[in-house]
Amino acid sequence: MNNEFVFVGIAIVVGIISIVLSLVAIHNKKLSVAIIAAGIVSLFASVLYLLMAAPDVAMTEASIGSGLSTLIFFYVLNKIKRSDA
Amino acid sequence: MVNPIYIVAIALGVSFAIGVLNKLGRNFTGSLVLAAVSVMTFISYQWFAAFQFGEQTAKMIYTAGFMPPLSINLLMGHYEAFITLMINVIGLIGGIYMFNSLKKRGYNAQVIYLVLLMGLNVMVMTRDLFNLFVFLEISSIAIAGLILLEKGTRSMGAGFKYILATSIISGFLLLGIIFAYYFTGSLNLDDVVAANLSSIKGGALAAFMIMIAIILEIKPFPANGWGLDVYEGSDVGLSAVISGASATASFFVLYKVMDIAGVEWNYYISIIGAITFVGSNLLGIAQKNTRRMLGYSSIGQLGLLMMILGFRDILGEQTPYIAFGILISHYFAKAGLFWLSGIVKSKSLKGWSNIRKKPFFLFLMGTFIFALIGFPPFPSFFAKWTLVMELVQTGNMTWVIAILFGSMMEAVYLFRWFGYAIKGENEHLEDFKIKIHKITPVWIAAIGLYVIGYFTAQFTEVGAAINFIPLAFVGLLLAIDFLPVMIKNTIAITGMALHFYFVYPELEGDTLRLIFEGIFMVGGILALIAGYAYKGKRSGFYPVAILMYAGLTAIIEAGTTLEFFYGWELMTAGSYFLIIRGKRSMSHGLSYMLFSIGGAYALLAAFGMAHVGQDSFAMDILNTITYIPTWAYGLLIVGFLTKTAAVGLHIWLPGAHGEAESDVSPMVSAILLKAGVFGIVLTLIGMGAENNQYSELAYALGWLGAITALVGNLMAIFQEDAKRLLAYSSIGQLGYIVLGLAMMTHLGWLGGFSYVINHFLYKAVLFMTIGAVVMRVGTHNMYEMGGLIKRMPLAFLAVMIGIIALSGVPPLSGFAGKWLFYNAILDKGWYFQGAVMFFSGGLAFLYLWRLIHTVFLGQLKDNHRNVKEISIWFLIPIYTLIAGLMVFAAKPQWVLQPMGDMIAQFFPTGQLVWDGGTAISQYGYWAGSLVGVTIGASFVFVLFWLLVSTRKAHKVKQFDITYSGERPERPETTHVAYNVFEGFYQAMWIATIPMVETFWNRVTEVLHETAEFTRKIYSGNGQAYMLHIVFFILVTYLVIIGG
Amino acid sequence: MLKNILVALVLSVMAYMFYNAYSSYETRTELTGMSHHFASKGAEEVGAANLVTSIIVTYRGFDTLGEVTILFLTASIISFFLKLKSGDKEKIIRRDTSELLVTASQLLIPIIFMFGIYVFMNGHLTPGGGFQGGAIIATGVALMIMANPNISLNHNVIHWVESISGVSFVIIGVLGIFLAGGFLDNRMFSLGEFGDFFSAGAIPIIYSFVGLKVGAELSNILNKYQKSQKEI
Amino acid sequence: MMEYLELGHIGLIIGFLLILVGFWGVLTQKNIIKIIVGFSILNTGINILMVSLGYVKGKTAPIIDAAVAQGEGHDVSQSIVDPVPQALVLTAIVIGFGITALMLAYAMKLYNAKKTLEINKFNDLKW
Repeated sequence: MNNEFVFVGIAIVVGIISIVLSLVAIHNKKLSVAIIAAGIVSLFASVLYLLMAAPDVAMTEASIGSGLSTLIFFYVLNKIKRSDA
Repeated sequence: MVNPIYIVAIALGVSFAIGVLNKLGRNFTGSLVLAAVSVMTFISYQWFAAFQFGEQTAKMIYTAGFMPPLSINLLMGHYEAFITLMINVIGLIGGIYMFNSLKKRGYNAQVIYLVLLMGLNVMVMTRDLFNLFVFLEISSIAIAGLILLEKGTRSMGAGFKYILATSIISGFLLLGIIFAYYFTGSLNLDDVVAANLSSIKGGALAAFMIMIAIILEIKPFPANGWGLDVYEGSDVGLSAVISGASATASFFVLYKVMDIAGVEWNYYISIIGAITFVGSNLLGIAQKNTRRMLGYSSIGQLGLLMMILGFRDILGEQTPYIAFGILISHYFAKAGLFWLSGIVKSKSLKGWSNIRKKPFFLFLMGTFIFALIGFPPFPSFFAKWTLVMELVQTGNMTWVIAILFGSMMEAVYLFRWFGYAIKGENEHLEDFKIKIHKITPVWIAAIGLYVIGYFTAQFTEVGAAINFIPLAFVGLLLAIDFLPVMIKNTIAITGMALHFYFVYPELEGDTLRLIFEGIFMVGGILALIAGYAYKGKRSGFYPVAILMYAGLTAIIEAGTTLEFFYGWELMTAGSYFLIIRGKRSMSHGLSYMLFSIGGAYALLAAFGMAHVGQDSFAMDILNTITYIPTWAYGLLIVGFLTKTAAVGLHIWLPGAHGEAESDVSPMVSAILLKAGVFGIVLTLIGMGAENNQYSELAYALGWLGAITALVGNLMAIFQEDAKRLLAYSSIGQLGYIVLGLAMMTHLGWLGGFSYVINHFLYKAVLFMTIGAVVMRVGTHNMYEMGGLIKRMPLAFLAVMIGIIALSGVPPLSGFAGKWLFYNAILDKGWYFQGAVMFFSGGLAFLYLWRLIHTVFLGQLKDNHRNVKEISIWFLIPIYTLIAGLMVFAAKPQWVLQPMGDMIAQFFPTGQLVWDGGTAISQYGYWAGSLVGVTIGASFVFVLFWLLVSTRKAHKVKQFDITYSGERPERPETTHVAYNVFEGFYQAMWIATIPMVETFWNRVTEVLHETAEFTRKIYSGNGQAYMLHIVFFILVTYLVIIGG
Repeated sequence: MLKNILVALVLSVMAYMFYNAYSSYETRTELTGMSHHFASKGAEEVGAANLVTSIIVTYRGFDTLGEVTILFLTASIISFFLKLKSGDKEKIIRRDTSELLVTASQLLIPIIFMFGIYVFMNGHLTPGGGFQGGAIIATGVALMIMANPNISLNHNVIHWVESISGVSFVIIGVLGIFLAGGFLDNRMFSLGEFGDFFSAGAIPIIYSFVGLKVGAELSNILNKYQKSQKEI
Repeated sequence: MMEYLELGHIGLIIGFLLILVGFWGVLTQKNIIKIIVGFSILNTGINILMVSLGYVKGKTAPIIDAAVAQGEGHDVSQSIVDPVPQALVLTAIVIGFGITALMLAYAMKLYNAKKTLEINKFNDLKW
């Protein structure tokens, strides 16, 4: 029971942070910041999954959702920046 | 039976294996992909055949060996087999078509194509919601990839917008699915249906999200900009697959899923479908890009299908039949058109004039367009018929109006496009290469339409009664189109004669039908004889002429309203093609087509109303209409009046008849217009003939006839073009007929009928003669002719007799009609109408004399000094018809007596009494031969006196004119006939304001402007398209679920 | 700005819709429907300790096939989309790769690969499986590329792995029809002792193929992106 | 009030809010990369939502180990959360990744073509 309350507390904090970060991701002018923010949102989501007893999902989200996605985002960003130069 | 799971296994096995096998070359991988699709096609065909011809029952395939809902199951039922067959067939044919464009982009593109088809197959078969989502994504992604087959920013932009839109849609779908799972504890479609989501709190929302996502996949108006861009921007082969396979699959998914949402959704789906159908087709009008226009049309057709799906409770057992007819027509026709557009290459509508020298292309294009509009013998014709019948039956007139309006709009832009293709102004003809692998699929689609059309007809009892032999004859003529005129003409005439020979016994005793059949068949043969005058191949003439006659005879022989409507549409199609053969007749052809289609839809609706409460389609249900009968009869009359060119609906006629070829004008004027008359006769009989209960309708019709007579004759006076003069004169003459019939008395009908025969005889004579003269002198303008009596005396004589008959002076038969008419008017007491008639009869003289005076008398023009007498092939039918006129004049009782007996069936009172050759009415008597002799004698006397008195007159030579020392710049203006009615014009100019034309032009403009304005919402911005989607979803949400 | 207000309006309607959805939600206290069956019978029927795995690989294996296909599709599309135009030369990226990164990668990559393989081979027992393992392998590949941007990954290897694992996946699926209850049924082999490495029938084999295929596909995608960097 | 302070409800709220934020980004941002970021947030929101709907109060992960099994005869269904949504989310994540990768490839090529990422510049096809 106690455990549950701790979980709820963490979930609320994580939730608030990720919503704030998602707003940052949408509104920050710098694309790199936006991409990183979105990556962190995804990472926090995987924390939520862990709290909600979904370790498989958490692993997938962490590796694919926040890992590989962000990597590709940066490839593209890099490419665009470079062709600007 | 091969387990359908192998469709997936084979497609994926091959796709995955190609990753390694691609070393063997792109031709190999391409062939491998096609082979895989062939196997998939075979599997679905095998199931389809088992369902269709065997006793197979639906088979459930369980994956993983567990029962649903634990595992995913696929269903292979009758519909699934059919839809997957459709997908795979188009995948196979389209794969052949796209072989090179796929090859160019490498084995990856080939694999994506295969996976796309696999995804669509599974979408159709799966019974699991989440599985549906996964395979929907597969097909969306595959399409997003294949869009890139076409290089360039345009297609890339289209692809990106497509991904954005589908991502939003699939997001909603996923939300809906997970909530459905939350509420029902299952992902299996059947479980979710059984759980009745809409009864659970919050479940309705889940159902809403699933439904709206699936509906959005069908690209409803207006949230469909992304879909249109894809149709426009992608490779045409892909557009064909999207329209034929992907849209079909989405439609089936909607059918499958809609059970979860409860019955009230039927209504919403119909509304969304109706908005889509009408909206897309309206916007199609303003479209100048071929592919985008086809996209609008595709989306519109899917809207219609959605409507049908929504009506499924109303339509009951007929639903599959109707949906099948529309779906299969759209499937073949649209794919065919897309494929064609890939061969022709031109993106703008006008550029299609490229194909005008290629008859087979025109044939293919025509086939597809007529199939889309719903002409016979295509499946869509039977489907639309059944749809309207059922909807009217159940009191859904509003929906019928929406459907017919949308179809009308579709006809507008498709036929305009077809017009550009046949006779575009665009002179720079870019030639294009025809590759065998690209044209074969188009042919398969066209032939498929004909074959399936035939079987669709056989499927219903009423459709099976249709006689397809005349149509087969048309096909034969099409196949031998390469032969010279001589042979084809003989075959055509023989065919018609044989037909008449076989039909005659059936019609014996039915004088009414015999009269019209006689006009159609005998007149048709006579008009065809003139065809021998043409040299060369006269490509495309015979199939369409016979098509028209096939339609005409089908109308007469029709035992059911369906057969009648079938004949009516064939006749419309045939006459349209005949009319547009003329040199400058394209725009008139278009307006003819549109008025005809409008009229046909009025008939369709009326036939639907007649069917209400009467469990039959026999023609005699028209006699006992009980459902809003005034409207039904009114619609029938309006429908038929489009063909008789009553004032207001006449604007197509002068141009169409005037510009048609020399032997076509008599066909479309003397013969074709009678089809409308026949229809009106049937309607009036239906209204109760002597016991007419709709006197207000008949009264209105009478006035309409009188005004038409006036306007037609008035306008004829202003014409300088000999053929247009005759055309306007026809309008006037048809006005007489309508007025006579509308009187609803024995004498009125007798007058009307004698006009029917007379008009046929003399208008055929006049049109043929003038047409033949025009062929010789090369102009339509009367003031450019003159003195032709010396070169072509026989033609002169024919015209002379023709106008005597037309103007109704004794001794010829025209007088009989007039005499009967005035008797009838006195009898009926319609004095005002009578006065109008009398006045317009006088007007007729004002223009008729010009045919003689301007054309044949006066000075021969220099360039006509060597013209020959008109062709013998024209003279034969002309003088045969004149012989008919003479017989009618001498022995009117031969015709009028049996006619009177026939009319007496409907109007027993007030008959004419015959005393030998003398007709006696209460106002006097008329003895045809006596009048003839008297008048003939006085004529001879006058002629003799003239000859004697002008003995000393000297002949005026060509240049024996005083110019007062000046040479006029335009010598023809000195001709006495030039602008002869200047004074008359100044008095009557008000009548020449084309009010009717202005009205219709304004209608067109308003539609066009609406379309032009509305389509601006498709701003091309992907974000705006997403906003449209979200907007669509939320508005629908507020409407359906509300607060 | 006007557009933003419009969007805000639209989204408030959407928020209202979501509120309605939310208000119909009640905390779940027990498993119902099919999930109840999975929980109580799943271990016995399929023999995998990780129920998510048994659902993904067996019960809803058909979805997983589709999922693998989606990755395959994206990889295919990207590889013909981002293909260098013929005539374009690849440019050599001149960047000093840090000594540290190179050494670390040499050390790490084998470990990462091993870990990835471990994850998907134990998917039926512990959290993780084909997708996670595949992703981990792809991360290793990414590291490899990063350490040496000019490395040319051996396409053939990736393609062979991808192709063979894909085809095997399908073949095993078909075998399920003949040897067991249906397409992708894992019970074509004995379920073995519950909790053992060699248990749960074909699940470890299928998941391994999935892992290899996913790893190859993801690496393929990454590789294409990396190559596109070199486009002039 | 207290009954709403529970992981399922919180997850649901976070999910819905992220979806709304994602939509906001997708519908208002002009930069294509930002739009794609919006989509990935949207997807994350949907995934969180799905997992929340599968959550059963106070239960453990759906992996049958010693702690869950608690010996023979124990009904496992009493002690674990719903595994089905988790399986679905797994699929959804992978699909989402595929779509993101595809969108980004498009973004890159679109940028190459017009040297801009403004979405309203790509309206060659319209009306």
